[in-house]
Amino acid sequence: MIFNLLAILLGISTIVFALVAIYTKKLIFAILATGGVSLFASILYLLMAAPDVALTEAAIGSGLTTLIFLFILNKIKEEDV
Amino acid sequence: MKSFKNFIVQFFILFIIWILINNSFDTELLITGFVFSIVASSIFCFKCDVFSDIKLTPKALIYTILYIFVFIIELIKSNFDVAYRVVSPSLPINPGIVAVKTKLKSKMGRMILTNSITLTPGTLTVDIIEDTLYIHWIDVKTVKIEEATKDIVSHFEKYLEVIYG
Amino acid sequence: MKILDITGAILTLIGSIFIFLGALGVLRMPDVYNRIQTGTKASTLGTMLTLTGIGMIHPGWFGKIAILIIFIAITNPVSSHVLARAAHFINIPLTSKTVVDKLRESKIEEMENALKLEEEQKNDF
Amino acid sequence: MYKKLLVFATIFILAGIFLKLYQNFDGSKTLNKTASYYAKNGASEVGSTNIVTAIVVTYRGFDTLGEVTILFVAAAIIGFFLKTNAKGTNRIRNLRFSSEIMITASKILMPIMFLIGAYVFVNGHLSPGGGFQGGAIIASGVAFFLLANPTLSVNHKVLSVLESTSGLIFVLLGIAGLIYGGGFLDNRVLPLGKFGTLFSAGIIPLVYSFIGLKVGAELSNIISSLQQIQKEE
Repeated sequence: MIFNLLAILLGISTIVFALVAIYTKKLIFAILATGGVSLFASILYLLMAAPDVALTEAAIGSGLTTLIFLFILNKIKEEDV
Repeated sequence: MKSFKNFIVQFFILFIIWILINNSFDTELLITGFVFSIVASSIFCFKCDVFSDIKLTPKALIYTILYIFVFIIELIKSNFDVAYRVVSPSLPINPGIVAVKTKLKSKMGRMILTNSITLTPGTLTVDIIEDTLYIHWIDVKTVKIEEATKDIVSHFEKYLEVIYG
Repeated sequence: MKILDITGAILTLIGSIFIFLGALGVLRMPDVYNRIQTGTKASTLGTMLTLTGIGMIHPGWFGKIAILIIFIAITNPVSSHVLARAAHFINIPLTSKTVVDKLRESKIEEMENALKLEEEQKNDF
Repeated sequence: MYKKLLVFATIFILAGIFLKLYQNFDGSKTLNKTASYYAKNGASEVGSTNIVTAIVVTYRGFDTLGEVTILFVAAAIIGFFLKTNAKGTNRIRNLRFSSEIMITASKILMPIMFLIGAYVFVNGHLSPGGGFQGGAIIASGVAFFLLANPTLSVNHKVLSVLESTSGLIFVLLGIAGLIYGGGFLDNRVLPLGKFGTLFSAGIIPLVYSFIGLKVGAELSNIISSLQQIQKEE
């Protein structure tokens, strides 16, 4: 019961973060929201007994990808001005 | 000589971390940990200067343990302070950024000092320029440098001075 | 065995309460610097207590939890220091309750000194 | 107006399909043929405690080789494009110096992060983790270093030598499996060892270590070329 509730809660927050990432006007919020999607998805993977995938998602999806996006955002901003 | 001391300290830190993270004393683990620690410390600590100021005397060890206790007490105090400020309805804050001086010279000591200041009641290190620390104080009691130094820095500094010089 | 479990559960609960208070502080405080203050302190002690509680329930994980606690004790204050520094660098304003801002005063002084130096050099030529 | 209607219609149709799927879903109670083979024979044939690793490195080792190649190609393309763009402009940005505390902390934490990355890829056959995860942790260590020291740069030559050597050794280990074992990337080149210890499961720890080094070098290469173009502009 608690397990199901937790999974549903995590799923809803993943969807909310994904919607934020799509509809927000500021790019930096979109990038952070993408990181949040990965983070919640990795917890969901962990709950569903796939720790290997969860580790990959947490390290690459929510760590490195966010960082690389931020690097690129910084570069784009510099060129715009 | 100094780089050798750096290397040894780094090696022991990494080796202890390896044992802790593996949580066992098998010979295979010890061998691989030995190899990894030597490789990592020779890559990173070939020219580094982080651990050269650390003092390896019994007095420094005692002061380290004392310092950890003082730090934990301050951390718990700071959390109750935060809880009080957050929960009380009138939000009792009186913030400001003040300047204080530090006597510490070694980089490691300064890092630990600023970290401790950030984690103690109502203070946050905003910037460090040479030996002046700029501290955001949630409840400013004084703006004079000497008094603020006495209030914020000195009770950590007297331990760190013995450990790192 | 039983006592360890109960102690661990209580520690975890206290840790979560501290983290909740930190979140409340982030909501209630008026400006960036005060928010960073409450956030850092509460989350550091809260995470440490939670981890210690888990370590008491599973004694085999002691080593990993010790490393995590040390890691958090180093990284959390450093990251909040860097955030506050960056916020001051791009001139995010302090709240109106603020009494004093020595860092800005020192920066203005530095700038004035640089301007003076420039003018003196101009006069020399 | 029509566009909005179309969007709503699509969403409703999709929702109907998913509802139907959800109603018919009853999680599979038994493993299918391949999965049950892996679950039954994996431990005795490969000797790896973590069955996922056994599948990734040994049973489906060729796919892993392909994945590593894809990552390599991505890193190469990013490096290529960024290098050609960087030549035209030579405006120097004044990078802000990071604080002294951050630099000291990066010096202390970098070796620890590398050690943890090494722990993750060496223990790939015993606990969750493996080469890709360990490589990502190492690359985030490099990113941390570059954040602390924006004026420095990582030596690309060392990285590319490390990357290509570990890729080569990965393929050579696979060929050794072809000669001494039962096929490409067969792990019985080395003795299987005692089940559940560090030196077990044949060449899996070795292969995963080299995959970890390769992935770490590739990702660090991507990050440092992005950092470099920031600096050069």
